[in-house]
Amino acid sequence: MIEFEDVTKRYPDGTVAVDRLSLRIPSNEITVFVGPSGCGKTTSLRMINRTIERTGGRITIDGEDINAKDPVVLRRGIGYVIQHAGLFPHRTVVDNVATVPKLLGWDKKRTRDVAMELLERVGLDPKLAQRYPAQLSGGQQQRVGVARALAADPEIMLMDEPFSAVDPIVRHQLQEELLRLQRDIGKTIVFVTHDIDEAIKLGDNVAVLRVGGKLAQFAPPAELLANPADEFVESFVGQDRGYRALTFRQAEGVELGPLPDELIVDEAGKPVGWSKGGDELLPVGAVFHRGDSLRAALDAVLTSPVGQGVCVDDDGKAVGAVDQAILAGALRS
Amino acid sequence: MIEFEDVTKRYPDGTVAVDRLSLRIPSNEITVFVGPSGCGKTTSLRMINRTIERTGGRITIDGEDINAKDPVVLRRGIGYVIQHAGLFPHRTVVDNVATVPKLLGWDKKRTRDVAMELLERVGLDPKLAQRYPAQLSGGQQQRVGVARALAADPEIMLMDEPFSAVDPIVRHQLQEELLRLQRDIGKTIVFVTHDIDEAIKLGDNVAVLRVGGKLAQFAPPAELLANPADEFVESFVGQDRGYRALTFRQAEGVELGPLPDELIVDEAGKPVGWSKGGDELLPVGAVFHRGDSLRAALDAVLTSPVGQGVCVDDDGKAVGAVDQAILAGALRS
Amino acid sequence: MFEYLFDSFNWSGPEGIGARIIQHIWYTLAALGLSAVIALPVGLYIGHTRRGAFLAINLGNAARALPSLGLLMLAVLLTDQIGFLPVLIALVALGIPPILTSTYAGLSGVDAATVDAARGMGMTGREILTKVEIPIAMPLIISGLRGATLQIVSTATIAALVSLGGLGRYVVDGLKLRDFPQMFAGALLVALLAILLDLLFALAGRITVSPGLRRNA
Amino acid sequence: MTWIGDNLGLIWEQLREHLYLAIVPVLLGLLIAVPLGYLATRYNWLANPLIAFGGVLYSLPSIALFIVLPVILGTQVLSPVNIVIALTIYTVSLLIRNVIDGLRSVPPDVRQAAIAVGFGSLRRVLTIDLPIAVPVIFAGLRVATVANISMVSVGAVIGIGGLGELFTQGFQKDFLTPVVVGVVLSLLLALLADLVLVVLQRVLTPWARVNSPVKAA
Amino acid sequence: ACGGGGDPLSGDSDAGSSPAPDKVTSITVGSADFSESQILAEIYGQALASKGVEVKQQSNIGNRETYMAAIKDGSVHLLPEYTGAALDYFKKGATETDENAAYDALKGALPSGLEVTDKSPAADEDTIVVTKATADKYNLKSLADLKAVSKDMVAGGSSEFKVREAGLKGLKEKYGVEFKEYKTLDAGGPLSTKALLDNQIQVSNFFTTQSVIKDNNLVQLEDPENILPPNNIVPLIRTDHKSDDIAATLNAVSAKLTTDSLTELVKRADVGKEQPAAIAKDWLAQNPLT
Ligand SMILES: Nc1ncnc2c1ncn2[C@@H]1O[C@H](COP(=O)(O)OP(=O)(O)OP(=O)(O)O)[C@@H](O)[C@H]1O
Ligand SMILES: Nc1ncnc2c1ncn2[C@@H]1O[C@H](COP(=O)(O)OP(=O)(O)OP(=O)(O)O)[C@@H](O)[C@H]1O
Ligand SMILES: [Mg+2]
Ligand SMILES: [Mg+2]
Repeated sequence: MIEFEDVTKRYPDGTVAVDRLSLRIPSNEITVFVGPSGCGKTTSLRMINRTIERTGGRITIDGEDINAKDPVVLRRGIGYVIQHAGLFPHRTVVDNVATVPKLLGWDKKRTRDVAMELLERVGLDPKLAQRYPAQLSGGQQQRVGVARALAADPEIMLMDEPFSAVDPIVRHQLQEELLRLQRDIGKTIVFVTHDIDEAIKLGDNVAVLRVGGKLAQFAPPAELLANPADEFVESFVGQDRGYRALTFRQAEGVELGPLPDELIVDEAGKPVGWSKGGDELLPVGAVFHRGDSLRAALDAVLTSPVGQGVCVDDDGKAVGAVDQAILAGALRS
Repeated sequence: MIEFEDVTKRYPDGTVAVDRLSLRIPSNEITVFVGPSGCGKTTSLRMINRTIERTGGRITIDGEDINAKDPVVLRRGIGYVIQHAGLFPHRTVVDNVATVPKLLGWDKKRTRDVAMELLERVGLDPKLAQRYPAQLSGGQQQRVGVARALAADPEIMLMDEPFSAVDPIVRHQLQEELLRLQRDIGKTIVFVTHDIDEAIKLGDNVAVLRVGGKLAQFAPPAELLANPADEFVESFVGQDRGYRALTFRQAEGVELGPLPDELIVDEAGKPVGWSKGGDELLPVGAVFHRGDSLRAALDAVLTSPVGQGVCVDDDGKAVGAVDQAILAGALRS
Repeated sequence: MFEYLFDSFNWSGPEGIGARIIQHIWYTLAALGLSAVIALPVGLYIGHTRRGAFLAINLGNAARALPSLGLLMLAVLLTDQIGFLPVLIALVALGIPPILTSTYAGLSGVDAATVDAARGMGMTGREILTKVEIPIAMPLIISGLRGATLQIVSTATIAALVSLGGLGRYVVDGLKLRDFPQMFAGALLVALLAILLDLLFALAGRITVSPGLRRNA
Repeated sequence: MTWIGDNLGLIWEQLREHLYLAIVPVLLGLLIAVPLGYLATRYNWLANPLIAFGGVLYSLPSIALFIVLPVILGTQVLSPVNIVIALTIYTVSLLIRNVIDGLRSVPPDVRQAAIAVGFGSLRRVLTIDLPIAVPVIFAGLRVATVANISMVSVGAVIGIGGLGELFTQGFQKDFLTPVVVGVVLSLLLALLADLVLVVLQRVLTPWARVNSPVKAA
Repeated sequence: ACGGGGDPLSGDSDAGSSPAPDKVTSITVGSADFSESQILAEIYGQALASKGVEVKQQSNIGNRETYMAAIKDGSVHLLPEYTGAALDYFKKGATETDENAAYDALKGALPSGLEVTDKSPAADEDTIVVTKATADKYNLKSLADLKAVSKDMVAGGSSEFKVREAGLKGLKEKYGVEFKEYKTLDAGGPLSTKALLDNQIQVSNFFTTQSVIKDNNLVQLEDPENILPPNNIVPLIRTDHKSDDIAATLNAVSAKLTTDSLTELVKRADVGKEQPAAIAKDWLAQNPLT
């Protein structure tokens, strides 16, 4: 656990970037710092690996004050990923990933093996290992950055807007990969973003900061959407928060109705369309799985031309349908 | 009307960026080109002002082949706005806006008046007129870019990802302003983006391109969300399309239920919270206006702790409520 | 001129072209080496710490304005010596500014994010300098050395004005005697030497600069 | 020190000659380098050969050039024209790189926008590209000016060298004062010229002074 | 007469021939890169100026080979010269040892377009010197004595001394003297003096009017074979600037100059660091031309 106790950062020019911040960052989860530009996210993050030194308060990791440690040693045990990855342009991909193991003096073979394994882990083709960063796309670079930060198997990973420089589609992929990776590795990740959607998607907990470096709310994302602490958080969380909050409610509990007769399925049971009388078929609309969120279920209802959302199993076989009324019941409960 | 007839662009290195594109871009409306990176959006756009020359087919404006015109004359009659605005860094804001009038040799006074008027029109403080682009925020620069493109009062405006470099909040503002502006000026706007949300929000019509420069679908956004032409469009349009499609349906027609007794309002009739019995109040949740879309109404229902979305009038006075059941009826109709 | 160059008589002996070229290279390398020994550490220091940059850069630029001829003569008069020392002083004064400024420029041009990443992963100041900043600044460091070499090679000719050898001997003697072939030959050899050394540096660049830093990698 | 008082007239004369010999080539060099640089950005294949050729020219020893030019051009041996042309050659060879870099420094966005609003190409170069390239061109101009001021002195070896003549004269008489005066004045001259260029650049690029982005008004 | 263009190497190239003018209103006086030449040029110039001629000084041009190119292409019109050295320049291998013979030979050797006016009794001869220590060590009195020891000696001096008849060539031909090495320094300037005194060179070439010789106790070696020519001061002038008035003024100057006074003037410049113009002005004040 990383704990901020009354932490303050006042820059030499007098700017107070972080003001008496107190926060407990649980281990093995993703905690996201989110807030408008200049609210002190980066400053807060970098005080953890002491690339910025706090000017007041205390930061402890598992109870130990980080100031008691040699900063270089501290940093080697903390992974750090930033926008544009900050890759070393003069080193190949594999050498970039191997940076920390080399600093730690691991033997060559082990270093190389770890680096190659990590490349695979973050979804990079091992063929890219000998390339230089300039020869990679933005998304690939970002993956290398993550691999590099993971190389010494640190307990903690700090990530400062790592995905904000790539295009939305790639960003989406990277987010999914981070979640998948985290399921495997279970690190303590502190993630900074100014994108509330990203925060909600990735965070087990989200810390919303306001300008001046004050904590506005610290809560799991569902809670944030349902109960914004104040107007600032509410406006920051933005429109559609009700709809988005459905992301955190499982469709599992929804009672499925029977498959309507109008739904035409193929021999494998997969839905192909809604019969309209005659040969004409209406599109099925979006479908959802049992394990999906209520959001997916609602979207299935909304896209269905007949107001019935089709639920399918893992093979794509239609297993039932919900309509607005059923959903309303589920939502209310 | 701008018409593409079988237009092809093959770059000297053999890349076919646009492949037999046929399209009618209606006058006085916003037409958005959307598609993944490299699908030929920019190329298609720039063939219109001949900053890229097509290699096959024909492009006509109001029936006249653009190749029949002197490109310099053609360009002066077409506004062009790009990412980062492409402002001239060595000229003041007002001089930037006055670029085309100056090229056309208008007299000084008229040029200046037009420029100042345009600055106001795009929502810029006239005080900024004497600043240089580097002294403006990204959003302000983008506004100057729009004003510059409008200066000679062109019939056609080409906009290539104009808002993609600014942060989400400013982008949202700029989009709103563009829509407001377009209500006044009613230009023929061709707008390129890779963000489907932006396309849906701004476009009267949306052309979805796939890589290789082929047209996948050309339709108004509501149609696109409701009936994606194929899997590519469907996946590109993304999740939540059902929910997003509600944007195009007015909440006007929804029959409001009476205000529930549990809703506590202040003396002006504004909702302050839901009574829970005792003194404790639950938050109102999001509210919606009569003129809002069904999306807003649904979100109001979803955020309400009691499942009742509150509708308010322009003064913020609560005028009625809807619940899931009422909405379901409205949606089905 | 070519007659002069191809006359084998002119090539041998202590006053032959061969010997003069070796002298010229010696002056150049000595001056370059000394300039580098002075300018590189200073450039690296201010580039790494960003301290004293203003002063060092402006002094460096001012030093560019020192007239080599005047400096040379001043050095002779002040050291009260003729020979290598005053020439070395003048040439070193010429070599320091380009090396200093481009070393600094190279280091300060390293992307702040890259240095931040290096620090964040636990590199010490020295490791950041040697493993990150210097390799990335290498193209500019080399180009500073190239610039210095070019100037030193060409200016080393004036060493002949104060009695030293080197290819300047041909130029200066040619001037005094109005022996144009000799002078042309001298000038040509200087230019060729400059080009040769430049190519060597280009080669050194190829070897020491990571392919990842080349523009069209 | 009395020497200075006794020779103010002479010093003033040399200073003026020095300034003239150094500045005229800068202006001529600029006039030549700009169109050449423009051609090189227009026909890209020209750029590298031009820069390389400039490098070769720059490596020619200045004394040699000063003496050889009258032979090639048929000018009188003591004509200042020789110095002016030689230094113009150096200036062009230095500036060409900066002009090319400067023109290339125009952001593609800006160039795109200029084409799209309907600038003709000459007009675009004159009113958009060149002004934007001013900072980079001026960087080269400053180096060239300072280098010229230092190099003019070498002309003293053939009797036309402005302040350089103070060097040779002092040197012949084993007399420090004129050499020191010459070095100091030529340094001051260089710094002054540099200052003038800095101020001129500021005047020419009012937009570059304002680097404080003001958040939404 | 402008031009040049031709190969400036050919010593006897034509300087362009236009007839002597009746009246010359302006003239450019040149000088070599040593004090004596500059003082003489100033004396000529100021004398002519006092006669109403507009005078421009182009001082410190360089050595003979350089300033000769300048007078040939018309960059300058008048120069102080030395009979023997000039003769050697225009006519390689001339061996006249008598001062009048040398003067006459020079007149004959001049290319058309260049002339000399009357020579002065003042002379500044080339001299070959060693330090007192060297002279004592090897018992040197004459150039002939050098032959036995020159193999171990380093000589030094101007570039031209190395290739001239009145230099290494003559030493080798007439005395059989060959040095271990020759260092190119300057023509009796500070480099040569320093090098000689530091014993970096043992033999050098100076000029008799230089005060450094006496001040440092340098020993002038005798020249029995007369390889060092007589060197009377003589104005060298372009024909196109030699009006009668000008020639008369120059002749008057030449007549008044003496070796001793010249030595004194040179000392004022080299040791006293006075400017040539000031020295010339004093001399003209003390020696008014009629
Ligand atoms: N070195 C510094 N000196 C002075 N003030 C600074 C310094 N670094 C940051 N600040 C200020 O501290 C505040 C917080 O900065 P910080 O970089 O932590 O913000 P952020 O939340 O990361 O913003 P962004 O989203 O723009 O990255 C800002 O007002 C910033 O201007
Ligand atoms: N000058 C060129 N020469 C060769 N190929 C080019 C050139 N310009 C663009 N292309 C290629 O043509 C295709 C279409 O490019 P275009 O710039 O029109 O795409 P786009 O849809 O605007 O992409 P983005 O969203 O990345 O801006 C791409 O494959 C691109 O690489
Ligand atoms: Mg930040
Ligand atoms: Mg594009």
